[in-house]
Amino acid sequence: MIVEALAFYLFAAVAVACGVMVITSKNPVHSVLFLILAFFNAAGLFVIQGAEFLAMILVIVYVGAVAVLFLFVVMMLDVNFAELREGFAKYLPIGAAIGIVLLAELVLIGAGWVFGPDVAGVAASPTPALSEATNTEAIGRILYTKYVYLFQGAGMVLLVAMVGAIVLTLRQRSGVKRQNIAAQVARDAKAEVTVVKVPTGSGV
Amino acid sequence: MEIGLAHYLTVAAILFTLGLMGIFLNRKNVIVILMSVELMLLAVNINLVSFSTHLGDLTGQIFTMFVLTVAAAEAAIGLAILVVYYRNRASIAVDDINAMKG
Amino acid sequence: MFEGFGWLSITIFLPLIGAALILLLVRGDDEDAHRNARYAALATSLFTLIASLIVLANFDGTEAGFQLVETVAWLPDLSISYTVGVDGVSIWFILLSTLLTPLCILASWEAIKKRVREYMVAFLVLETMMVGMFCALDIVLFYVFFEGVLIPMFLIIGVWGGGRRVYAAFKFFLYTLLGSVLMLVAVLVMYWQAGTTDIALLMQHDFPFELEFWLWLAFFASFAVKVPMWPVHTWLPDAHVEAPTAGSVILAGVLLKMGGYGFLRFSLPMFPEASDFFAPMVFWLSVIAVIYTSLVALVQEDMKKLIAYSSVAHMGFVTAAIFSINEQAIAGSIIQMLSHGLVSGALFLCVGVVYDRLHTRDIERYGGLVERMPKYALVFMVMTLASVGLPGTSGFVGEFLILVGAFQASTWLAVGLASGMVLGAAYMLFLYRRVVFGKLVKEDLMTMKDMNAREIAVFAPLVVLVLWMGIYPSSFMEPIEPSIQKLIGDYQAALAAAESRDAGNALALLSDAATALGLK
Amino acid sequence: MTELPNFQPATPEIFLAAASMVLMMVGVFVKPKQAYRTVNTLAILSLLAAAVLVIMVGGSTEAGPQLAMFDLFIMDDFAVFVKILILIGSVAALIMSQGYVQREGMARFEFPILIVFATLGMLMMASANDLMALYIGVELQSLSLYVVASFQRDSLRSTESGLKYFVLGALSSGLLLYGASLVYGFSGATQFDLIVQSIASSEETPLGLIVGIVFIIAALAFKVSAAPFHMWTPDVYEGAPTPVTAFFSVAPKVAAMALLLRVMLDPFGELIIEWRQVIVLVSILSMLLGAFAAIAQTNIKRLMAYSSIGHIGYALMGLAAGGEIGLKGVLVYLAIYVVMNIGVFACILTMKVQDRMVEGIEDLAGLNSHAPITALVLLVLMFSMAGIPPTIGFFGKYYVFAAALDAELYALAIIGAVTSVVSAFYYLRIIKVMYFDEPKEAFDKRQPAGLRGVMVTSGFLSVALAPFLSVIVTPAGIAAASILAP
Amino acid sequence: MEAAIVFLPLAGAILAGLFGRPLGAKGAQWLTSGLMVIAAVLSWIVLFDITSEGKSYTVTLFTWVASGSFAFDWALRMDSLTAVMLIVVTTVSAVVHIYSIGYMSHDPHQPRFFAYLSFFTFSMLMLVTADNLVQMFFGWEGVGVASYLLIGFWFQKPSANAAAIKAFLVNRVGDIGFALGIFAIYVMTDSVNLTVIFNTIPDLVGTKLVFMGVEFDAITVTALLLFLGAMGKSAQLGLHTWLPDAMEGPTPVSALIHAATMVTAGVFMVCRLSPLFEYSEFALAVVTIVGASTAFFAATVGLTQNDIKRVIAYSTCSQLGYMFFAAGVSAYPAAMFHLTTHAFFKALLFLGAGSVIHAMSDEQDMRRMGGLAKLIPVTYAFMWIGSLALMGIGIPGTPVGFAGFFSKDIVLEAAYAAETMVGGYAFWLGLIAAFMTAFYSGRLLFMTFHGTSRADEKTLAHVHESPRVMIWPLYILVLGSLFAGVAFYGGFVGDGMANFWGSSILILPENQALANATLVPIWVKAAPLAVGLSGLALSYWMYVKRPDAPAALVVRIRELYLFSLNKWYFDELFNFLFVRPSFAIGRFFWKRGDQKTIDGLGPDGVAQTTLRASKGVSLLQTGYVYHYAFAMLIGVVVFVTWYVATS
Repeated sequence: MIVEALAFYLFAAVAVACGVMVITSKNPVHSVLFLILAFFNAAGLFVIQGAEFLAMILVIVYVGAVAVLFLFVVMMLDVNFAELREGFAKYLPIGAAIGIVLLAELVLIGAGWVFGPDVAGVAASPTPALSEATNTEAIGRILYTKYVYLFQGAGMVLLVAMVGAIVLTLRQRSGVKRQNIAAQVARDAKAEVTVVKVPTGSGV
Repeated sequence: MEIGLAHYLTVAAILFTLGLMGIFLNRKNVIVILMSVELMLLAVNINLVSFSTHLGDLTGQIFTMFVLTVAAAEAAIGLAILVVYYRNRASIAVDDINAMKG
Repeated sequence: MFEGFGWLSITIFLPLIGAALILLLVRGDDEDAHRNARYAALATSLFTLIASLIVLANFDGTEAGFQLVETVAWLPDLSISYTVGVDGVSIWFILLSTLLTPLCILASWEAIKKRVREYMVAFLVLETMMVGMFCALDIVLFYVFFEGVLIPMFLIIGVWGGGRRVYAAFKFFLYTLLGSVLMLVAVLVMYWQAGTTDIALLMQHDFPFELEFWLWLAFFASFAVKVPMWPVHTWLPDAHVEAPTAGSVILAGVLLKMGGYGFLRFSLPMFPEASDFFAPMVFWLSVIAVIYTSLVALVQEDMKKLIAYSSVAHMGFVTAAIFSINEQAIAGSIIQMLSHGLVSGALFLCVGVVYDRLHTRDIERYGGLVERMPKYALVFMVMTLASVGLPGTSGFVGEFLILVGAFQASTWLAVGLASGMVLGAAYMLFLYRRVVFGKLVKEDLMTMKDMNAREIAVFAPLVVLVLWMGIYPSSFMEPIEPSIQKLIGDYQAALAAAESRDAGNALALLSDAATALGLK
Repeated sequence: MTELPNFQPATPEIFLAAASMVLMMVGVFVKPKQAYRTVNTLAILSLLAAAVLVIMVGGSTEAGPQLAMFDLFIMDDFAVFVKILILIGSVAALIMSQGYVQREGMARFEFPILIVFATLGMLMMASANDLMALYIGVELQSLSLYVVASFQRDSLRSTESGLKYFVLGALSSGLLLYGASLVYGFSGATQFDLIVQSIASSEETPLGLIVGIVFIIAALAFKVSAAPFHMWTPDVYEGAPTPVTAFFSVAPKVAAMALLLRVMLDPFGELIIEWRQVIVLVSILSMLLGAFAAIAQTNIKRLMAYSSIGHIGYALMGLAAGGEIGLKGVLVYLAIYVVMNIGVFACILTMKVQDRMVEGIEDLAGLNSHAPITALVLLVLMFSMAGIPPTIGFFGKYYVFAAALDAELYALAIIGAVTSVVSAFYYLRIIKVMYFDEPKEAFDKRQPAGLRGVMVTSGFLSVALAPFLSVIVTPAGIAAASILAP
Repeated sequence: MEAAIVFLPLAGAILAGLFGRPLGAKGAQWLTSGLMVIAAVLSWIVLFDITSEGKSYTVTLFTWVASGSFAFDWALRMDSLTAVMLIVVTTVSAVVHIYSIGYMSHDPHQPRFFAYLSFFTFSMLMLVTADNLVQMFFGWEGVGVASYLLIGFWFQKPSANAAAIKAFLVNRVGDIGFALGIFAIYVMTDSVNLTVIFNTIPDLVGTKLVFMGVEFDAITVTALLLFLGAMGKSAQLGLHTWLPDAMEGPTPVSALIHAATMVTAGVFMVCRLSPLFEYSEFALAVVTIVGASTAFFAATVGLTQNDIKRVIAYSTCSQLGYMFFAAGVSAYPAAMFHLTTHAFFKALLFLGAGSVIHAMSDEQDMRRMGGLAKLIPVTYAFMWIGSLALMGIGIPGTPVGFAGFFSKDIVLEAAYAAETMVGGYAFWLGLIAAFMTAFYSGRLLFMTFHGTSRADEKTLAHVHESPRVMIWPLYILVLGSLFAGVAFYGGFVGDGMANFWGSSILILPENQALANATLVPIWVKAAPLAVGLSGLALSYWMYVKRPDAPAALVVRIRELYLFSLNKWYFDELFNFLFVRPSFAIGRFFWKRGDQKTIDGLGPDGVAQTTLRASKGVSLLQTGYVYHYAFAMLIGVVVFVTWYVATS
């Protein structure tokens, strides 16, 4: 129990701290790195709760793909290390106040969680006993059967993401004028220039 | 002391709030906003997983999976849009994104 | 689908068909197209007039209820149906609308030179809306037509109007719209209360007083603006002044009557208790309107504005009469509305005649017209006197009946209104004197031509009707009498019922109290 | 465990998903020059086919709601009604977009495909019977929309609008998910029927559930652009390419609204007393904002953005009323809104001066004299938008007002009535510019036939439908009944 | 026949008015005049027919208005009262028509003029033949309009236009009283038909009527309201201001309208409604006081006027006062008697004055006349006859005397015989007025015809006697002025009275002023003649013997003189009280009320506010993503807080 508690507090504290750093770091690269750290700790929290599969996904997919994508874009766009602009300070008090109010309320709600025994019966896909199936297996059993609709839907989402990303960023500029050295060199004055005789006084 | 659901929810709440704050306090660049969104989604995931565990119902974890998937797609699209925007404006500072207003 | 359609529907939709035909068939923007549009519109409106005369011929003047009723289901889920019919209250307004439209088209024959096609379409659409509104026996249908009028009128003022037409058009539209949307809310509340939108059924429904109170106010908001009553009258002078002549004619001739008609059709029969309760307020507003706007009219420098203000004053008579609720007053209010429709319409046409020639409405620019335009002076004089309420003209019958009725309701009211008669004479004669009398000294007036045949054709029916209505009003009053009697009878019965109910309630309260105190 | 799910009710969606992939293939293998045209045409046909399928699948009203995909998917009359609206919107958008897309250098075959994807997402939304299905549908739609918003990738305004839409959309997704997680946590289920059971079985509604609903409302309010979650709308409407804006203002609105209706009235229908206050407030704010902010606008697309905010406010009135009449009111309103809005954007798409699109309201000056038909259509549509009878816009308002008053929401109705007067002002202003002002430069005469057809049809329907409104009202009534059937 | 009397003039009016051009001036003249003459002849026949046995009957034409019990017809009520008025109206009108042929011969608008004249006559006939109050009101207003048209006949003259409007408006004020009276009667008796009313009134004595929030005796308030109408039409004190101004019209108009017919409508109305007035002592007292005061007031003003027509106008005003106080003491026959005689001699005076003006090339100021006696002797003679009739010269106790002598005497005697306070008041004021009447009549004659001429050469050269068409008709009036008194005395107020009037006039038994009039002391009978002669003598002394005396006197009593000359400052007072405030208030309401307040707070103000709000709202839309996000956040937080707080 104690171990679990300690682990929880460790992961939770680091995750929260990373969260703070993500939004306050001056350097966006640092932000990304803190985000990655936050993900790791969240994965830890998942593990504590017995959701190992998701923890793995979080680390592999998120850290491995998404966060790296972020990092990549940050580096690619070569954004300056922005100064902390005055807006931050100006809006901090009111922002913080509202944030704290919201936080307090959300915490209050969380603390008020009660679940009647009769309600538990509604569970759509009860977790099988650990002895019966591991977390991963249990998820696997229903993901492709009961939730195949969502699975396919998620596939469509990813397809859209693909198509979208490509259509937005892929450049095949046809209208752009590029220097064609060969063509320039090959130009011939005789073929390109015609001399027109202009009778005086009548204009062209 | 017992680590109960409330603890996890609290962590999630904190992260969610941080994510929210990040969106409107940030003046630096849009990428940070995207990261804030990721933080929010993370908070949601923590919520879902915790509820799932405590309810003894896998639905929450399934939900989390899809959230993760979609979040990845979302990040991809978001970054793509960011890139094309950057090509036009040569800046992604949040303060610069106001060609349209009123 | 088309069974249940009869002459009334033909009267309503004929102009619309004409408008569609003009829109589809008349092409181009040249003189030929203009001429075709004019003739097509005139023919349509004349056919409509004939159709309405057929309606009149089929109308049974001894019957009090609705007649010639035609019903087609429309939106049955909210009980909305296309139901039209006429009774004594509405019959003349229908004819007023169908009469004034061809006259307006004639009056615009030469005055309108641009976008003639659209102009004619707008007028015909307007006619459909007006006639439909007076015929509608479903409150939602009524509302559709009632508001629909705004569209063509807005365009007529805005496109073919004078200098400040945009301001005037917007003011007209938004002002009246604001009033009507509140009415719409009330209509819906009534529907949920009574479960029907049929006017005849709604009249029988007994709303609780607290509700009547609010419903009455909502309807009042709409109709008071339309009438217009003081202090929500300020859109009227602007709209009248800026509208083209024919627009002013319709505005004064028919649109203002929509408010009075609304009071008669809805406020009185549906909310009798509230009407009784609010009558003193209406009296006050009416008297203020009469005196206030008459004084304002006295100092106007613009002919149309003066007549516009006079309209407010005359409609003040009407509103006061309607809420005096006795036979003379109500009959008077209807006759006065008809008369005002003809007279103020004719007066605006009179302004139009000289405006077409000189392009100004500034009173100062005129004077001594009688020298060059004796026919015009005669017509103008007849209409001025009718407006003043001279016996023998239609204006007198209406005004006098109203005053008789008002006197029975309250002598204060009668005296207040009567003072309007003096002021009315003052501003009208003052106007006439400045425009028609005096020495003809202004250069550009020397060449003014008297009315041509077309203009005489426009005025002749008006003059005849004004005198007819003044000398032998019975032909107009007889058909409406039964309906008025029914209206008043129902009203008084409702009031009596309410009174006895209140008394009953009080008794019940008393007996409750008695029981509670152990006295029983 | 291994049984096959029931696919049949989802046939239109499956068809559309398959069609989108076929279209992609076609797009890749057809000659680049013709790719766009071909794919566009095929996309239109696919959408129409989907519409036919929707009617075939859902046409039998006696069958009652059909559940599919292990209850994650529902096909009822409500879904049919909404899907047809969505498909009409999408088809119209694709037809209208043709000319613009080709002129403005957006003629890539991905455009119609993305629209099809978005439409697919919307259809999924309309049929969602589970919070997860809802989420997937919303995201499929939103991601496609983010992309099409910034489709004019060389335009700063287009990309900026895409970026703004994306950032705020992501935020709203976060809110939606947080709300969904709370609902899941406090009711123990994501599937709507189970949520209903859960709510019914608990004596006292947990606060967490209500807050979850509030979050979901906020997120969906964002999607329908209701105040105060509307802020993206004007910028995105202005910045996005015009056909995209046209699309935005129709189909996604309907889909999001349908979702909102279903979520509020199906799983949370019991809690109407709780959430009604939020909806009322949102409705009032939207109506006020839509009315007041639009007055100051000079860009017509931006104006339409505010106008749509206002319209959503009115539609929400019906939701606030709840019940069958309320639901029917919203559906009628939406249907009418679709007809009008398509027409207005068709008119906006004709605003082209010497091959350059213009968007200023002042550019319409004197339209009546050089493009009388367009002017007439826009005139009719503007009066319809303002809700002046006898145009159909009035009847939309009538139905939602009727619903609000049935629920005795008097203040809401009166505020709605007053704001409708204020909003009439700016609709009238457009008419004023077209009809009262002196002509400016004439618009290009040549317009694609499809665009003209859409425009005239919409204008015609805006008046001609009024006597035959039962065509809309009756199905809407059936649809409303289906969602509220126990 | 009755209908013919009434409608022949209307036919003339319509024909001349609408077809003036094809008819031409001549055609219009002779057509209208001819029809008038026929009507006049018919009237005399009717008079003899009716008065021979005092019968009364009604000729109903057709329904006018029927609204519940508020119903009335177009109908002609024929009785002695009507018949008397018929002959007065038609005779004078016929004379005036013919006279006008000469008088207006140079006017370019003659058809119009004759149309107006005939229309006026028609209206007046409708008034006197009315069998219900509304028809009377019709005629009442009709003559008002005709008067308006005729006064403003010379439309180029601003003063004529102003006078016309003034006449109409002042009359309208009275008319409103009349109208309200009609309403009150209707409320009381449920009818406006005279017969019904007269039958019902006796039952209503003592009923109360709440008028303007105060409870009054119903009959009194009704009678007073009606009397207000009479005051307006008959130019009684307060509402008299229009009459002198009305002299802007052509002189025949003055003769017809402002002497013989229209102004007497008020008197006629009071007599006609004697069954009503009789039941209200108070109302009668008011009538008496107003009449006597007017007689006095107008006489004082007449003393100093210089316009020949205005002098006669004020004298008319004054004589109308006599008629009213006669009616006020219940001597209705006396009032009618004076009305009839007055019609003849006053018309004669006006038309004579018209001849003078005609002769003097439209000069009306007596200060520029003088010595005309030899130049226009016939007119001179006529004027003398008229004036003597006005002064009431005759030999008491014998049938020798001008028409006015008999009628004025009986009026004064009746006033005396009433033996009431108001009667005495009326008698004494009437006597003083009689003195002044004689004085200003003499003054008029002497200033105009005697002494040396003060006109310029050119005018004098043109002075000529009027054409025959203007002279001949006057002989009829001369006859009337000379013999109407003696001829009608017996029937009107003498022994044949009861038979003559039949049931048309009601005098309650307790009001015996007229019956006792013959029993008054001898000095009462002689006094009018005495003051008349002395007045004439005084004027002779002042204007013939000592032409410098008036000027000297004026210096002595300057204030009084100015007071009289300026007509007691009534015009100025009304201007100050009503006219200018109306315009000022109108302007105030328009600019401040409508434009500033109602529009400012209403539509314009709201529009401004809306625009400002709109600007404000679009400022909220900053374009910054974080602001947008913030707005969303606030929305969420507010909603969540709301629920958290309320649960």
